[in-house]
Amino acid sequence: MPEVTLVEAINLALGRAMEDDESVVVLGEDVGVDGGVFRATAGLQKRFGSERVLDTPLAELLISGLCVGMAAQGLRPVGEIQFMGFLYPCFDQLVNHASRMRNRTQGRLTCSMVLRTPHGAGIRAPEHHSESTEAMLAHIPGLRVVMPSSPERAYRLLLAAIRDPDPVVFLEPTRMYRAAKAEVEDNGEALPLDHAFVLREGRDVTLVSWGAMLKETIAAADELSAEGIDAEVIDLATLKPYDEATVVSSVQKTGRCVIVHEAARTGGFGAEIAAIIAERSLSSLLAPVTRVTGYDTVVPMARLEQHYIPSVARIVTAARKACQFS
Amino acid sequence: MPEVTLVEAINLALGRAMEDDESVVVLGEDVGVDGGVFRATAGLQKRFGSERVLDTPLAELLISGLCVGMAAQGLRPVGEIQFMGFLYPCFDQLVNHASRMRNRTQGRLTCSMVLRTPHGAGIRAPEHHSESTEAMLAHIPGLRVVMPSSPERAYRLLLAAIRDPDPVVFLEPTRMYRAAKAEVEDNGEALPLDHAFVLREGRDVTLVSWGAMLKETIAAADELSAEGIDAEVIDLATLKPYDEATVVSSVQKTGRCVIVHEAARTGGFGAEIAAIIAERSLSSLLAPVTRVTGYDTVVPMARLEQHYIPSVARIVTAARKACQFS
Amino acid sequence: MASQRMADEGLPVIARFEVHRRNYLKSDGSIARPVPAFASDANLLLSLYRAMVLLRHFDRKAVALQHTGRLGTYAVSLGQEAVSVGIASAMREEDVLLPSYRDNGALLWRGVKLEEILLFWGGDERGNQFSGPVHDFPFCVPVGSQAPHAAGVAYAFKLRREPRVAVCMFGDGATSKGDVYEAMNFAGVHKLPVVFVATNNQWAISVPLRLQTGSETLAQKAIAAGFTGEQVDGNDVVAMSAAAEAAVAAARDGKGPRFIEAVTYRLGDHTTSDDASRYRSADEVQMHWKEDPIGRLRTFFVDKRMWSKADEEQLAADCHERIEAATERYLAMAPRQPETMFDHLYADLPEAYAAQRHELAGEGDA
Amino acid sequence: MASQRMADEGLPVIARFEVHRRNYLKSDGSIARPVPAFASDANLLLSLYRAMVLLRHFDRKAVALQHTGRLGTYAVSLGQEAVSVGIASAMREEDVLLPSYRDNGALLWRGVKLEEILLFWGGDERGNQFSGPVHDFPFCVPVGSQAPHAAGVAYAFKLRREPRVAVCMFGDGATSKGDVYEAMNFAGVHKLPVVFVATNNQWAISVPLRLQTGSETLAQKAIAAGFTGEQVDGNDVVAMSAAAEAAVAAARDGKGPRFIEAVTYRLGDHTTSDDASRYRSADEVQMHWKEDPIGRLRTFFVDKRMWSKADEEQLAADCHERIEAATERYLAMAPRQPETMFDHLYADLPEAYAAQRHELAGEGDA
Ligand SMILES: Cc1ncc(C[n+]2csc(CCOP(=O)(O)OP(=O)(O)O)c2C)c(N)n1
Ligand SMILES: Cc1ncc(C[n+]2csc(CCOP(=O)(O)OP(=O)(O)O)c2C)c(N)n1
Ligand SMILES: [Mg+2]
Ligand SMILES: [Mg+2]
Repeated sequence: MPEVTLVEAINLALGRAMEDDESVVVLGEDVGVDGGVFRATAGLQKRFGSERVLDTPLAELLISGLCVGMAAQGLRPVGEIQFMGFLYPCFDQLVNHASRMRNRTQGRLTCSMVLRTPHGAGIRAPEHHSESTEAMLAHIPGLRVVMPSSPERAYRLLLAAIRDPDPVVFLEPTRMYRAAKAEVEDNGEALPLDHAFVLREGRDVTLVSWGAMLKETIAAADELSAEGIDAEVIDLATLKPYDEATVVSSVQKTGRCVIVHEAARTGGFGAEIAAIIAERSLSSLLAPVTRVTGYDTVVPMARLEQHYIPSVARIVTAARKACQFS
Repeated sequence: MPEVTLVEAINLALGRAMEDDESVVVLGEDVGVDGGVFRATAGLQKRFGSERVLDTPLAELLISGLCVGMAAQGLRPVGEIQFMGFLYPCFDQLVNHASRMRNRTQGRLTCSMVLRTPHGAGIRAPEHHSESTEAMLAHIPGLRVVMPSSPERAYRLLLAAIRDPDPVVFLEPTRMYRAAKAEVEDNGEALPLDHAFVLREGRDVTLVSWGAMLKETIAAADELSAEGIDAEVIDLATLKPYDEATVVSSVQKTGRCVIVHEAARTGGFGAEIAAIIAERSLSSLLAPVTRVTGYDTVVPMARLEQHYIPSVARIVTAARKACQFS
Repeated sequence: MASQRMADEGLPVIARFEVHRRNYLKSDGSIARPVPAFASDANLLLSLYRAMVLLRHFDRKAVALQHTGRLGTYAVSLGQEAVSVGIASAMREEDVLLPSYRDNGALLWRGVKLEEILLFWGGDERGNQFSGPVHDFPFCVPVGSQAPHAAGVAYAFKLRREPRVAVCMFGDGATSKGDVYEAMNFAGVHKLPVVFVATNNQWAISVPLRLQTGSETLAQKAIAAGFTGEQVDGNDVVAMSAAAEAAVAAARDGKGPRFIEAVTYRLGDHTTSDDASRYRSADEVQMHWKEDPIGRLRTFFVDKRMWSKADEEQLAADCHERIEAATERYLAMAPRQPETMFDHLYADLPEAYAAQRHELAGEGDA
Repeated sequence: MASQRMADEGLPVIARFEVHRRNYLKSDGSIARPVPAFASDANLLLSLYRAMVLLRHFDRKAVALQHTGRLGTYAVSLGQEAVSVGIASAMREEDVLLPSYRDNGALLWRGVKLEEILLFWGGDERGNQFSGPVHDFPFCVPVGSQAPHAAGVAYAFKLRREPRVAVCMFGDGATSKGDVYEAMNFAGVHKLPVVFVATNNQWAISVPLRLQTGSETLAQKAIAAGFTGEQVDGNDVVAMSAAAEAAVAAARDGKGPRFIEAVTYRLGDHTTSDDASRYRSADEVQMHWKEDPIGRLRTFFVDKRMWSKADEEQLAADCHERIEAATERYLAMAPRQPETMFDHLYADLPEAYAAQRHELAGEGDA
């Protein structure tokens, strides 16, 4: 079994889904001949034709709205938005239509669609290419929000997203597209869409993160372990709905929690995790719940972006502080 | 001094701002001859002419984008979006441009603009007219998000918003437009844009809310007081940036906190408040921080909307529970 | 007539476009030009007439219900009945309608029940779970946002080689929205089987057409998307039906999308929440009553001795009866249980929200 | 030539439109039709030429910097130099430019320094704090989203009775975006002093024009907004400059907006992150080299004996020197201090974020 990168795993999942189910359609800018600006759709148009793998005009609102219409007709569209910074024109369709078509029509029309987009900074891309505003999406009832952090989870969660009968925004960790590499068996098996993954068990402190930040979070756990601090690492993976139980029971065990995300702190999804802990595990808490996050400012362009993204050192410091708290 | 409704207070503030500063321009659908679907701009076109009070084509993205362009030219546009459900097409302009024009150009171009929109359910309006997605906005760096809950604060915070050199989304509590009535002196005095208001002092539990939910929250405080529970009520009023200090010091005093908002719970702005408490006041907490919120579902249409909006009873129950916690 | 611009400097012309206008039945009930074949089918004309009259009676009832607190905000079709009825009359059951909030006439024609429409405007989602064609879309409230759906639906038809057509209806105001343009542009690229219908009733709430767009017609907006736009007398149900027939047939034949501008006038308030006297004169409205689509067709029938006063009274009585019966069924319908607001959120309610549903059901306490 | 559609059934025509095409200098350097007056000013033509050549040299350097890790993603203008240079040449200092990421040529003409452009593409916001006209907008990356800004800027001009013009530039891909349409439609309503320029280089990354729109020209998209669109040979800098002159003058005179479609071809990759050979043939590109805007103007000069080999060498040397000096200044510029990422977030940094700035400065620990 050869190793694949995360973006290759995405490609495998798309190919598998299209093979299995001819109602799956891939659409977006440059997804056809070009195979996508990150090559996530490479080869698909050749395999499945230009009707099922179609290059749309340059219009993100359109892409999301087409998905809603196609889905109402029983297709399973998978739209690609080139960068998360170009997802905002889709918000009207996501909030007002995709997420509530089933509810509005009491189940008569449904909306099985996926909108995929790269998430996060760190690849020295131009302005507006470094967004991580998953919290805005995770607040929308009726939507699912998913973010893998390994080739394996990318493959299996994307398959689950495509097969899910409801709309899913699938956020792909840009920094990991080529950096993460692992064996993935292309066997069509999916993972559940509302389970968090405990990537590493530990007794002293719970580190909760998602997407590309797992890399720094795991590295921090390694450093902490060298200091004798035993960190549990949770990949939340699905943000909407999210797996409260896994987070809460981990914190009940460790008594300490550090939440790590790349997005700006205020109103980030880390707040939700902290809130659920404050609500459900207060009496287990041995230290304040802290958030190690991007700053509350616009993500800077390439020259400063590394200062914006939470570092291993910031995570380690926060976890250490939590363990020393009294 | 006559009593005015909240929407009349908005109207007074707009008139005052336009009188004081001829760079203030009001734009939106039906803001002209019609005076706005809620009458917030009534009489303004007559007073200031159709160039300064202009009816735009039916295009919300356009309204927000025009504001950005006008502001870069030194005007102070005040755009009206008829209902919050129609604000989503503005997200691209808000996130990618309005909130970062100053930052992108290192201060060369700036964006002093206000986007006003009615917020919340409860007036038996049609589908898509009952949104309360302030949390999505409060996550955007560079933006200000403001929500008054009385005619006085509506007047003074709107004046502040218009005079502020940066972009402000001004959310107006629809249910209170005509229901709230009070004396307001039209003296042009503004309130600060990052202060929470302690509407009622108390020792036992802190109730934090904003916008129209203050009505139920205050009523709950009244009921609690009859039971001998002394609730402190905070109107957050500005969500971005928000006044951490007032919230935190209140909770440090009371040891208990219930957050009340109309928006869906998951990822709502209540999570941010709970998170800051879990981070900064853990040791003062005598009970879990709880959130009384709208449910994590699509706001239902008129027949069920009252079941969606948090009731006085739900708030009372939560506060009582917090006080009984041990 | 729009002038041709930029003919200066003798630069060569590389593209030319024309916009046509279609009308048959003049406002006085006389005939402007040879009517299309279908119009010689008296039964069809009568059924169009009956549908328009039913709609007008129904609107009146709905407004009365709203005024007495038994219905929410409601948008009447007064003066515009020929548009939605004419369009729907050209569609097949298997076609898909994507209507705006003012297109009741089209829904009724396609089999949605009166009480279902009341239920929707009464604030109950079950109104969208209607007895019309199962793939038809619910009323769209965010103006113009259903246009991309129409393109998506039409794309599905084309992909599956199904001879079906999507019909998307919206107002003059909607033609200012970027989503409508984006959808039309995409439809133009793929020659999709979709018909876009703009009901140009001259007003978007208080905003008159001249503040909505600088274009001489709405029909010409299709030129930007590379297909044909036609202007139609929207108060002439024969013209509306004929234009829709032509457009739907072309779309079904693989000839690509069409755009129809139906020129009409909103004789009533925008909705029951509106007071149109704030922004337009009674005279203006009065003048447009002369164009009334129902009156002119009645005159035509009467002139042809196809229709009597007794027929008219009978029709009114029938409408009344149907509407009253439907209203009773509507009013008798108990609201849903509060916790059902979770029942169609996802196909299966995630565990995370089950507790909230439970709380709402009053059975527990989340 | 676009055919006139829907002439069936003898329905009357209510509006007619034409699209013209402008060109003067053919690809072989000969003259197609009488050139406009300004083109007899040899110095002006030479300065246009110099600007195009500088841009081409600069692009080459920027790509080299990118390849060696000293610059971020960069978009060259290869083959399109006449568009941005020609447009800018018709603007006044007090006009406002709203450019796309590929309009370096216009910024340079307007006084932005080479090192400022490098700074921006090198990933430093200070590149947008440039020495060009103070009200000019920075490069717009989210395609088409600056079009509403252009309308807002032009509205401010009109409101204040200032004789200034906003010029908004974008690509063929951008013409599919709803924001561009919405902005054009608004400009049409108020006859705003704004010129929209679509650089039609046939490709939006890998998406060819035929998948972008079904319309025969981009120029005709202005018809939907009620104003004039003109197609221009975008490889003819004389035509570009003349078209821009005409449009800017009309806008300044209160005659309302204009739309210019500049037909050209992207000879290079989309950006340094792209590999165009994945989606188009070398033959196609080769064929378009014949249209090269720089080559044809040089031929014209040479034919008129206005330009020698020595002149060309001198120009190349000058460009080289300017570019090398600018590069050195760029490379010598230290990055900003990390905490400055908070300095232009708000006019005054709210207390809530001061602690974060402090943490970032390494002075404290938020
Ligand atoms: C996107 C959006 N913005 C604003 C509104 C509020 N609104 C409802 S109807 C309307 C006017 C619509 O005018 P038009 O498209 O001409 O349709 P008509 O009502 O005349 O049938 C407005 C502004 C809305 N429903 N959707
Ligand atoms: C809204 C948006 N979507 C996607 C992108 C990614 N992207 C950058 S350039 C480009 C193609 C633009 O094509 P065109 O408008 O023709 O301009 P050109 O690059 O040819 O000059 C795309 C899709 C973007 N920058 N903005
Ligand atoms: Mg209308
Ligand atoms: Mg292009």
